[in-house]
Amino acid sequence: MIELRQLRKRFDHADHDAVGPLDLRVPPGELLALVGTSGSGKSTTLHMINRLVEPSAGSVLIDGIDISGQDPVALRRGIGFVFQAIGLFAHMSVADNIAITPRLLRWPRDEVAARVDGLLELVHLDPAIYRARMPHQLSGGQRQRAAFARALAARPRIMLMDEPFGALDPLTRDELSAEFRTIHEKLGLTSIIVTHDMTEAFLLADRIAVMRAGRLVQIGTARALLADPADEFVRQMVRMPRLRAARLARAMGEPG
Amino acid sequence: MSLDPRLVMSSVIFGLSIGGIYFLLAIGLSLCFGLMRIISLDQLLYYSIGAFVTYSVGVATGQFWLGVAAGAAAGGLASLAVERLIFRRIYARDPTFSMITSFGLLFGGIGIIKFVWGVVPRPVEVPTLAQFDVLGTQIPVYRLIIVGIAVVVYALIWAFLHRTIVGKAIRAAIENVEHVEGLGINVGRLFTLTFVIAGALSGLAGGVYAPLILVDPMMGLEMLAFVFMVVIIGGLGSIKGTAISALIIGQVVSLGSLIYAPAAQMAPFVIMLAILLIRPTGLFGVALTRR
Amino acid sequence: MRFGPVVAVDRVDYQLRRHEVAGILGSNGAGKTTFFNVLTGYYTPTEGRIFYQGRDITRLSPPQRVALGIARTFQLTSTFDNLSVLDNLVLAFFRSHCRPTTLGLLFKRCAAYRDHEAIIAALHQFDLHPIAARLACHLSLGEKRRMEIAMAVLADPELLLLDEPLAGLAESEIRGVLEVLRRQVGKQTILIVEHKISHVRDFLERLIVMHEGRIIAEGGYEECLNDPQVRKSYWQIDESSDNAG
Amino acid sequence: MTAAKSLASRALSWWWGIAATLLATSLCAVLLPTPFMNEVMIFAIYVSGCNFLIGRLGFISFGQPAYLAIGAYCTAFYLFYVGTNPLVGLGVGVLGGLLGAIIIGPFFVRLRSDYFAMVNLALAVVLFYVTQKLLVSITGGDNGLWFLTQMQSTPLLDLTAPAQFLWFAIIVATAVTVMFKYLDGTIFGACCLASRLNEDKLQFIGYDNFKIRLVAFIIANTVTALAGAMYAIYFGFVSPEMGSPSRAAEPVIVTLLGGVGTLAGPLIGAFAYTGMKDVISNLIGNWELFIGFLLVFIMLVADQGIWGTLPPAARALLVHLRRAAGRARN
Repeated sequence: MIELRQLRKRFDHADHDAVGPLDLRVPPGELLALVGTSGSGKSTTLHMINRLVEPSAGSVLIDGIDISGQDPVALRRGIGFVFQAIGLFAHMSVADNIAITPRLLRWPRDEVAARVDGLLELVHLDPAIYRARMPHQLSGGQRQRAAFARALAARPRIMLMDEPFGALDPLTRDELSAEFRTIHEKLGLTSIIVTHDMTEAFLLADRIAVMRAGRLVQIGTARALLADPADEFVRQMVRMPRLRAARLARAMGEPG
Repeated sequence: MSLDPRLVMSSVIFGLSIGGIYFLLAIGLSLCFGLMRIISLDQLLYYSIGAFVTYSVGVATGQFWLGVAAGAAAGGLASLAVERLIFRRIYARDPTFSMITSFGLLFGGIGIIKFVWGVVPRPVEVPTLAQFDVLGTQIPVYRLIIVGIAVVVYALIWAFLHRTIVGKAIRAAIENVEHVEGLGINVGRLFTLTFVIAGALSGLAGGVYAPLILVDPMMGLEMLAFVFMVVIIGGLGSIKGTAISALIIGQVVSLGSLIYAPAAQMAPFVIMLAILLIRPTGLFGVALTRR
Repeated sequence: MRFGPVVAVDRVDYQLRRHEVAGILGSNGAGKTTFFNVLTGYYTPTEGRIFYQGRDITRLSPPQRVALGIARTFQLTSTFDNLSVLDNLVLAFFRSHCRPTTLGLLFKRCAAYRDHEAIIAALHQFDLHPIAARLACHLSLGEKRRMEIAMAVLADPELLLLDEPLAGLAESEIRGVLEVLRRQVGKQTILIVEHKISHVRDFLERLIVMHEGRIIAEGGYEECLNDPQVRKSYWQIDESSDNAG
Repeated sequence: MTAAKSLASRALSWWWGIAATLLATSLCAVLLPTPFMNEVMIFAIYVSGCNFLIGRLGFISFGQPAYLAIGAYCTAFYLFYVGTNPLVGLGVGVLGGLLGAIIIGPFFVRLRSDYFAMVNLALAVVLFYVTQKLLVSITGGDNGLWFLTQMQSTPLLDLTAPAQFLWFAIIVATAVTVMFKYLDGTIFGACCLASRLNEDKLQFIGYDNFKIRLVAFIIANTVTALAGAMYAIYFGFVSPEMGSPSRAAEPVIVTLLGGVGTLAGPLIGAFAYTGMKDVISNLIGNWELFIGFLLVFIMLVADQGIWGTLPPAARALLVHLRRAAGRARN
């Protein structure tokens, strides 16, 4: 479970808070989408959960324990993080990329190898083919799959993802997000995904938290947001999925 | 002017050895920049410390190589202290920021050295005066030992970065430190390790070079421009580039002083300008993105 | 204009008509941004030539191309963060209208241009007047995009290149930017790279679809999107198995 | 308030600032020892070039002693070998600095800022060797060139008399400050700031980044050479020590001490630094120790400089006073 309490962040030389005060609870097993326009503080919020950014005030609790007292390195090991720019290390093979944390933690070699293969299978990359590939030999979608595998390497219970599908074309994007949903359920993860695409959030997440100017505007299921948007901003945000859904419904209604 | 081939031969060896020293010093500077984005001028302080410790231990025990080992260790220790106390606080800032800080450290360090050892230059005895004969030229064995040490260090550094997982992690962090951090890898430890390695190599360079020069507090400053030129010509962050350019500058300095002694100081600078004109980031320097 | 083959952009031959608005569509790595970068002089093409108004501009530097009337915006917004919105515009305006030498810049004061009517007009046209005095680093992404477009337009270009002007914007911000873009239609030749191509379909006269560095289709909007090759490579829809309609 | 009026009042407000500083400086000139004030004023000119490079262009140079030496030696060559008029010597020094910057600039300004810093330091070291070892027949090597007694006195302000030299230095320093203030307001000034922040964009709105940096570099280092020429005239003596790389950090330290990019920074920094140096060197001889750790301290604790770390209240007061002055005039 992830819990944010009165979390705030103000960057140096800024005249207002980038985030907060923010209160948020993500129960175990939930996949939460953090949606907002650029600059709404959603990435910063995500980075505060694994202490890549230190909050100015307030606290983050994971399974009821305040993370500010924890060793950031140990904390991050328990949290998978997928970056916006995919960020596989270019000079390392896919296997090395995935294995880097387990090997630095001195897991036995055969265990690491088995882990790599298992993860590659999980993300639908054939280990025999992809283990030795270098990142530049992969397509965008395959790279993102490898990045998922890498984030999962140290057996995290929590996954944080910052616009993971942002750089992909629409088709790959849909395919991957559906697969991530499956992985999320299979491994019983608690996940937060940051996106600016409301449609993606609707398709993927259990609940959606809408952020604006560092604050939480509304949080709820897709249905709740559609039925009862808290304000004009949320109404605007859900307009696109609504239009798309309507268009799709019309298309489905017609004989194929 | 006709050049005596024997003079040329010994000059080439001289160039190789001085290139070796440049390499030992520049490699630390280059690695620190690649990984932490700091310009660590204080490496030249560890170089001086290495030389002075070599002198002191050598005088106390009569064991030169023990002195060199102690010098390298002292360089490593000093850099460890500096990293923990000072650099840790400024990694997030602009590279030029670290340059100013490290310049301050270099200067403060020189002050400390003056305080401890005084300003009188100290001689260190060459451990072996043996010479050996190559095509009629007498080559001091000690010069060859220096070249050997540089080659071994290059091989070790290469193997460390390409064959061990910690080295691979360092290279990964050179690529993108935030991603490595996000994976739950202790980046701070990688930084410390790299910095200490750099400091120890600088100390080693000072110790090894000490018998060939007079050890005095300003020796680091005298070396500074050459190390800079090596790093710049090779390209910051590139090990291969640093090695190659150390080789070039070594030869330029030694062969240059054979032809016209005063110009030997100028020649590397002119070469650096020429190379920068063609490649503003040096021979192997990558266009590093800011972060 | 003609473009020759480059590494990422392979054998592109294309001519744009005057005052036409064209969109470029393509999946990631299709070479759209590279294409832009070659056009504006960020990269020089490995082979081939670029002609602009009958003149070979292949070897010209970016500033020289700007002087000829080619302006661009960036995918990731690119502003002078420590200058005010107004001064950002002044810089863009001054270069193209006063054509000074570098030394000439020493003798012109910013303040003399801050209330120039063209700049005031641009502030209003792009809805930037309420934030004219604000430093660019304090703008939201949507405001920055509008300012960037304003800067490009103030350079009074013949050819305006917009690199993903809508990327990263929320629906509400998109409308503001679109509004601004619409006002430019017909005034100059505009080339837009955009993922969300449907947003700009209203004012597109032509669509160019790129795939792996080549143009695989061009023509009207519908015509292009229904092109079998486009459907296959971009939407990855294979006609033979596509029966959903 | 009309635009013209607001412009005038803005212009007035910084004119007032300069006038006030001038007054304060003059007061100091009367109260404090002349040699000290002379050094402070020349130092302030020296630092203002560096301040412009760092504050406007974002380029830190550890090679300022090189440009200082160019100016100093050009003046010295004139006064030692050719003529006797210090004013002409000053002109020769500035011209030499200008030429030097024009020759060196194109190589350097293409570089990334970190390379720039290093290359400049290398230049300083090389030039030090040149003056000390290579051109001994002309520069006199470590002995330097003495020409104090060869200089003829000049009308109005006699530059050979330290007390009158001080007034000359104050005038020059004021002129330099006014020039930099003027540059800030020009399109060129905005371009410099812009190129520091976003060089690509500057290219794509049509400015030639290289030329802008080159001009800025030339301006900054001609000013540095001017300071060198003034040192030469004031001391009547030059030696390689003046361009010693061991003093490479001084202008950077003082810029930071005074507050980067602020107009009054160089003067305040020069005051503070020269004062501290005088006091410290009387207490302990080991000035490297002091300089070094001062620098580290500034970097870790007060990188905004004296001006930047002044309590915000004091600055707010200043702004308030200026506004009141502005209102009073309208």
